[in-house]
Amino acid sequence: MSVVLETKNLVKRFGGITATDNVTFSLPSGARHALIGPNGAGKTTFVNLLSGVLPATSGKVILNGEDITEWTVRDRSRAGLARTFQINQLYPDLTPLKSVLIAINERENAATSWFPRLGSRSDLVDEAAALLTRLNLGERMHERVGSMPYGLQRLLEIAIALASKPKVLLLDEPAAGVPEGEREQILDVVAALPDHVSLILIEHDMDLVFRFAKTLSVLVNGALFVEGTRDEIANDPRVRQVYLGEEVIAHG
Amino acid sequence: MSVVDKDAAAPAAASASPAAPAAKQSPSWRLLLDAKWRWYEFAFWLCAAASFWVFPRKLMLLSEIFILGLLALSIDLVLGFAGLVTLGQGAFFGIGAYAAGLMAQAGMGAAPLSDPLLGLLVAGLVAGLVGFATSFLVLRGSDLTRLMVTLGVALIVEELIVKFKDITGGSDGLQGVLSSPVLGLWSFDLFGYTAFWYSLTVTFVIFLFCRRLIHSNYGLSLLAIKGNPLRARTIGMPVNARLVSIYTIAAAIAGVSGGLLTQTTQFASPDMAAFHRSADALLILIFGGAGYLYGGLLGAVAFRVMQDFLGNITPQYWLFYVGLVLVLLVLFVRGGIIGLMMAMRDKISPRDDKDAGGRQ
Amino acid sequence: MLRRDLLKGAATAAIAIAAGLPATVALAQQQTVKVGFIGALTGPQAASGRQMANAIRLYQQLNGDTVAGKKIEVIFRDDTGVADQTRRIAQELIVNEKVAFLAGFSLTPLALAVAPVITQAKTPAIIMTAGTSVITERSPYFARVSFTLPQQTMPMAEWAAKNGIKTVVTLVSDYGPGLDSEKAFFEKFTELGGKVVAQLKAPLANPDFAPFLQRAADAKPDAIFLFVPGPTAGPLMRQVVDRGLTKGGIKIIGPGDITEDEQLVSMDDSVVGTITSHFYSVLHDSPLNKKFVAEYKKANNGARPNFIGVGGWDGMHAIYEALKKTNGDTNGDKLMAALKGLEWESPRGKMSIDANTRDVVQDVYIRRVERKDGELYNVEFDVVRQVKDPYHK
Amino acid sequence: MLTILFDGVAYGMLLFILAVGLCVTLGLMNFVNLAHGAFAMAGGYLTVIMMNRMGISFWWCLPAAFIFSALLGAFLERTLYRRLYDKSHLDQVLFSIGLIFMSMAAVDYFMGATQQIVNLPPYLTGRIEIFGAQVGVYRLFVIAVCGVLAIGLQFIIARTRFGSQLRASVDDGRVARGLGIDVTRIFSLTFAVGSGLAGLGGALGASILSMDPFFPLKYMIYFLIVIAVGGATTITGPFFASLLLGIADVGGKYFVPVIGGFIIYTIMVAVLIFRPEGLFTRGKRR
Repeated sequence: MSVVLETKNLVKRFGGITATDNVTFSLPSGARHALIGPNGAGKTTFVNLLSGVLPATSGKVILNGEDITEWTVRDRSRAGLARTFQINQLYPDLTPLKSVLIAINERENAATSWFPRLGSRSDLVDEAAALLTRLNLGERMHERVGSMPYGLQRLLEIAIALASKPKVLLLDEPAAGVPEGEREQILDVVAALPDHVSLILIEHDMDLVFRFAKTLSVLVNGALFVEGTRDEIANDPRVRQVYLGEEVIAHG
Repeated sequence: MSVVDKDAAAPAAASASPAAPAAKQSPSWRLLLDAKWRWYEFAFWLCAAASFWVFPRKLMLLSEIFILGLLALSIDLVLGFAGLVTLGQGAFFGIGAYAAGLMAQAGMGAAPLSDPLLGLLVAGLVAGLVGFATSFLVLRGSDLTRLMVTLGVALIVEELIVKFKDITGGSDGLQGVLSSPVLGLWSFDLFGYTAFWYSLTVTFVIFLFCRRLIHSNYGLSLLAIKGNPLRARTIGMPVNARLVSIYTIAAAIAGVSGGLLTQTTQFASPDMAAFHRSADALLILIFGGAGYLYGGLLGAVAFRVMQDFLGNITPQYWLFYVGLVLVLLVLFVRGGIIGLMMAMRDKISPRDDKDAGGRQ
Repeated sequence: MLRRDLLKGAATAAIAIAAGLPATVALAQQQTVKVGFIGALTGPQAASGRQMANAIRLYQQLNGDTVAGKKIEVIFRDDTGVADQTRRIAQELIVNEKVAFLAGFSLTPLALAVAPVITQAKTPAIIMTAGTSVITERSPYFARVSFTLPQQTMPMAEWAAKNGIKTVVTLVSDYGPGLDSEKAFFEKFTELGGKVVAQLKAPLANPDFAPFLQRAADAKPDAIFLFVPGPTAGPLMRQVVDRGLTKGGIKIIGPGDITEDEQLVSMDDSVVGTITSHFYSVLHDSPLNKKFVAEYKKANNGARPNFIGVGGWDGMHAIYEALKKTNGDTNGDKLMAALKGLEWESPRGKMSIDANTRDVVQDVYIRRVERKDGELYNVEFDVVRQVKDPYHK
Repeated sequence: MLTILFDGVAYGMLLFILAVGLCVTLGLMNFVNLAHGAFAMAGGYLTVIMMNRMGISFWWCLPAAFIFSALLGAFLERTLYRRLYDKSHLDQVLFSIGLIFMSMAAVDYFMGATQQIVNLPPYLTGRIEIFGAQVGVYRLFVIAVCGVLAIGLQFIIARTRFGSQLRASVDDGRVARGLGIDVTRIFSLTFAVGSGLAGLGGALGASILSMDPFFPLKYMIYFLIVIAVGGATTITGPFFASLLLGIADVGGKYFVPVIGGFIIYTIMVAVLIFRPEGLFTRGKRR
């Protein structure tokens, strides 16, 4: 299996705090990888470094063999790196159809066309509609996003990320805060993601993690604590200790 | 805009545009509906044209309203659709005013140099260039930062106009700005006939352009930036480039409106770039309702008519009542005049989706 | 008896009808002549617009509103001091109201903005305030009753040169009238052997004059020549005094705008001794002025009129006189012909409108600020008779 | 030379005294109160009336201006402003501009459009010599007042219980309420203090700038420049920004008068290009 995404000695400091501590990590293509760790372990910071929302203090991020450390969020996205956010980042005043179409337009370089009316590229619109239908949002694609139930908004968050046809998808707590009844829907969507998309999932919910991920990394205090397969991690006493809130054991 | 979505949701929605290959009820068809002309839009422009016969004594005021509305429309493009606040649109207005004025002056009132349409083109180009050059200043910072940076640019432009006396006439303004007849046929007359039709036509044409712009994929991407710039970036949108482009377009439009004012009033003065010009235009836009394209025009109509009406009753204290109206409007209405109209419509025929107002 | 009474009654009725008829006919014949006043009634220049408007109302109140059998109606409009508004209002007044005159104009650019309109419409426009020389050259339908800055400034330069002032620093606001004033002073003063050691220009929007005043003080001149627009004059004088310039023996001179009568009331003794040259002081000693000042105060809560108010008064007077001369004819060219060379006694003294330049010719007084009867006044102590604007050809 | 520096400091402090109230309402409460100048005008006109018409001592005018404007602010906060805290900034702009218009027309109606000049008591006028520089007594007085105010306010915000409650209320009103803080009262009080400071600024500035009905708009740009350059989250930020702007403006006009008019705007634009949140910010704003 080839590696799609890797980091080398990645460091992020905020003032005196080291949020990401010398992380060297690689993601094979087609991976179903979960990133876990206690609160404040630096999971979201790590994803922000990968997606370029935050600049790294030092170290490298490599996508498909290319050093993308200095790239903007936008360029990374166009290179096939998509993400969702822990806190919804949607367009509250638009509809799901438009939200997804925006991403497809960017992917297809159709967003600078200013004269043809919105909807005249019916191929792109149909693609957006199909994607929404696949994610069970088809019925409500003309509603105002801001007035939709939270669970559906989380789904839309994933739909928008998928619209750019990513090679690597970073899901930051996709089910966070979703009420029990709507949770299954999101899990189904995540489970049904196509194989060629490599996935990194950040999650607190161990049920979800173990059901979905084949491999895991545990972050503690910004550093990689342990890596391994689902079973290895599940049986690792150190991980248990971390999750039971015991004194943190320093890495190495 | 979702304002329009609501209409599309109505069962009575009209048939699809024949130009569209999309089947009825398909998602594309629904999107194409956004750009459909509504009856109230026709009504608005018909009223605008009819005002020529209804208020023959107020033609100069009406021309001024169109020009001001155009300026407010240019702010609407950046504020209402891309979410950038600016308090410096007067800079481009002033630059356009002087560009058109200098052109006309150079031609001594004769074509080709003094041709008004050529003057507008130059006004738009020059203002657009300056807009492009200064657009990089508005990409960072908070609303307050943007307000102050754009205001700063406008103040500097005004100072420059005053300083370069040899070209601009300094604080006395630029006189002797005579344009040749529009299209070689209609010269600017004392009654304001030409000024009226000229301003209305130019405003309408530019409005059509803006409307098209907004109802395109490009326009949708602007709404994305306004709605959530972080999200727009993470799906691969070149947000800064998009903002630069719309800021430049808006600057050019402001320049054209400035050029219109110079041509219809036959002079230019530094206060065309002054703070109050930018502030008035922004005020008028918020007053009318930002993010609907019509807010600036409606706001201009309402504001100027109110000012003219009150000013004739109490020339010294009209400002008090204008202030009162603003305060009441903010207290009791969301989204300016258009917000008020939509609230009234919802009251008459309530819809399920109450919050679909397109404003921020 | 009854019959006689009846007859008498009928006769009375007939007389009444006979007397009444011509009256109604006359009423129908008596047209209205409209005068469009455009001034800044709100905004930063509001004070000047109010003075003019007050004086115009006063003039009509004291002199009636009928001239040559026609009723004079003044339409007051506020342009907020913004030139394109002035221009639009002018056009509306001409086209809609068919005004015979425009009048007012608080600032030079506002007056200049209407030049093309009045030329096109052949409507006379009376400038009641704006003071840059060039205005009257921009349209043959301008006539001025206020002043021009060079006209006010040159006598100051002469007086300074004659009274032992050798070196002067000029400090003016950086706009048309300021530069006019600076130029006129420089030319006259150097011609007479004086030396202008520095020419300072402050931006129009400038809350603090400290750096300019300090520069002026550093040059250690015999006098500082100041000119700033009305609303800025008060704060500037305050800062001049605070800086102790007057105590250091430096004289403060300038055109009368800096010790303008209305604001002078609220200044304190520190401005006493300031020498200015100007065409009007409320203290001007003439019966007409005493009456004007008294009536103005009566009508405006005791507020003093100032030179702007006098401009409004005289503008109204010129309009009345011109109409008398044309016998009510409102043809623009005839009215202009009537205005040219018009001479009259104003509260400021004898004045006229130059037949060639249509600009004002008047006495310019040299005054010193003094306290009299508990209030500060500009006391006239010297005069240059019938000064014309030096820059008109 | 020293005199110029002193004048610059004094001008800066004048800017600061005018802007500090806005710093409280905009910076601390995140309310875009452009009508700030109207409260300053209220204080200024009160001083004019008390001193020139009633002959009351200047020393009484200052506290009176503060209290009067604070009461006015408290009243308006209760009746109007409170309803706008959760509205958008643009609505707040529209609303406060409306208030400015009304205040201008009202002052015009009652006081007339003429400039009103405040005549200081003689012992505050004139100049004294310090370190060889001629300094104006009144300017020295303004500097002293500003220094005291800046230190005092910074102390209140950073060190007192009220200050911490205020910061908590602004950062997250819901949580603050949960902690038992009376957010409504805190906001009312803060707004009143902000308005009072504006009034004090008007009273102190009146004798240098003089008062007219156009005051709130005429100086609005200057308040905003100070806040924008200094960053609105602290008191010290605008304080140093005022110093910087004052010294640069006065120095620039003294040494290179030709570009005098540009200096203050250019500084602002330059600062905001490099520090979009202002020179002195307390971390990232939400």
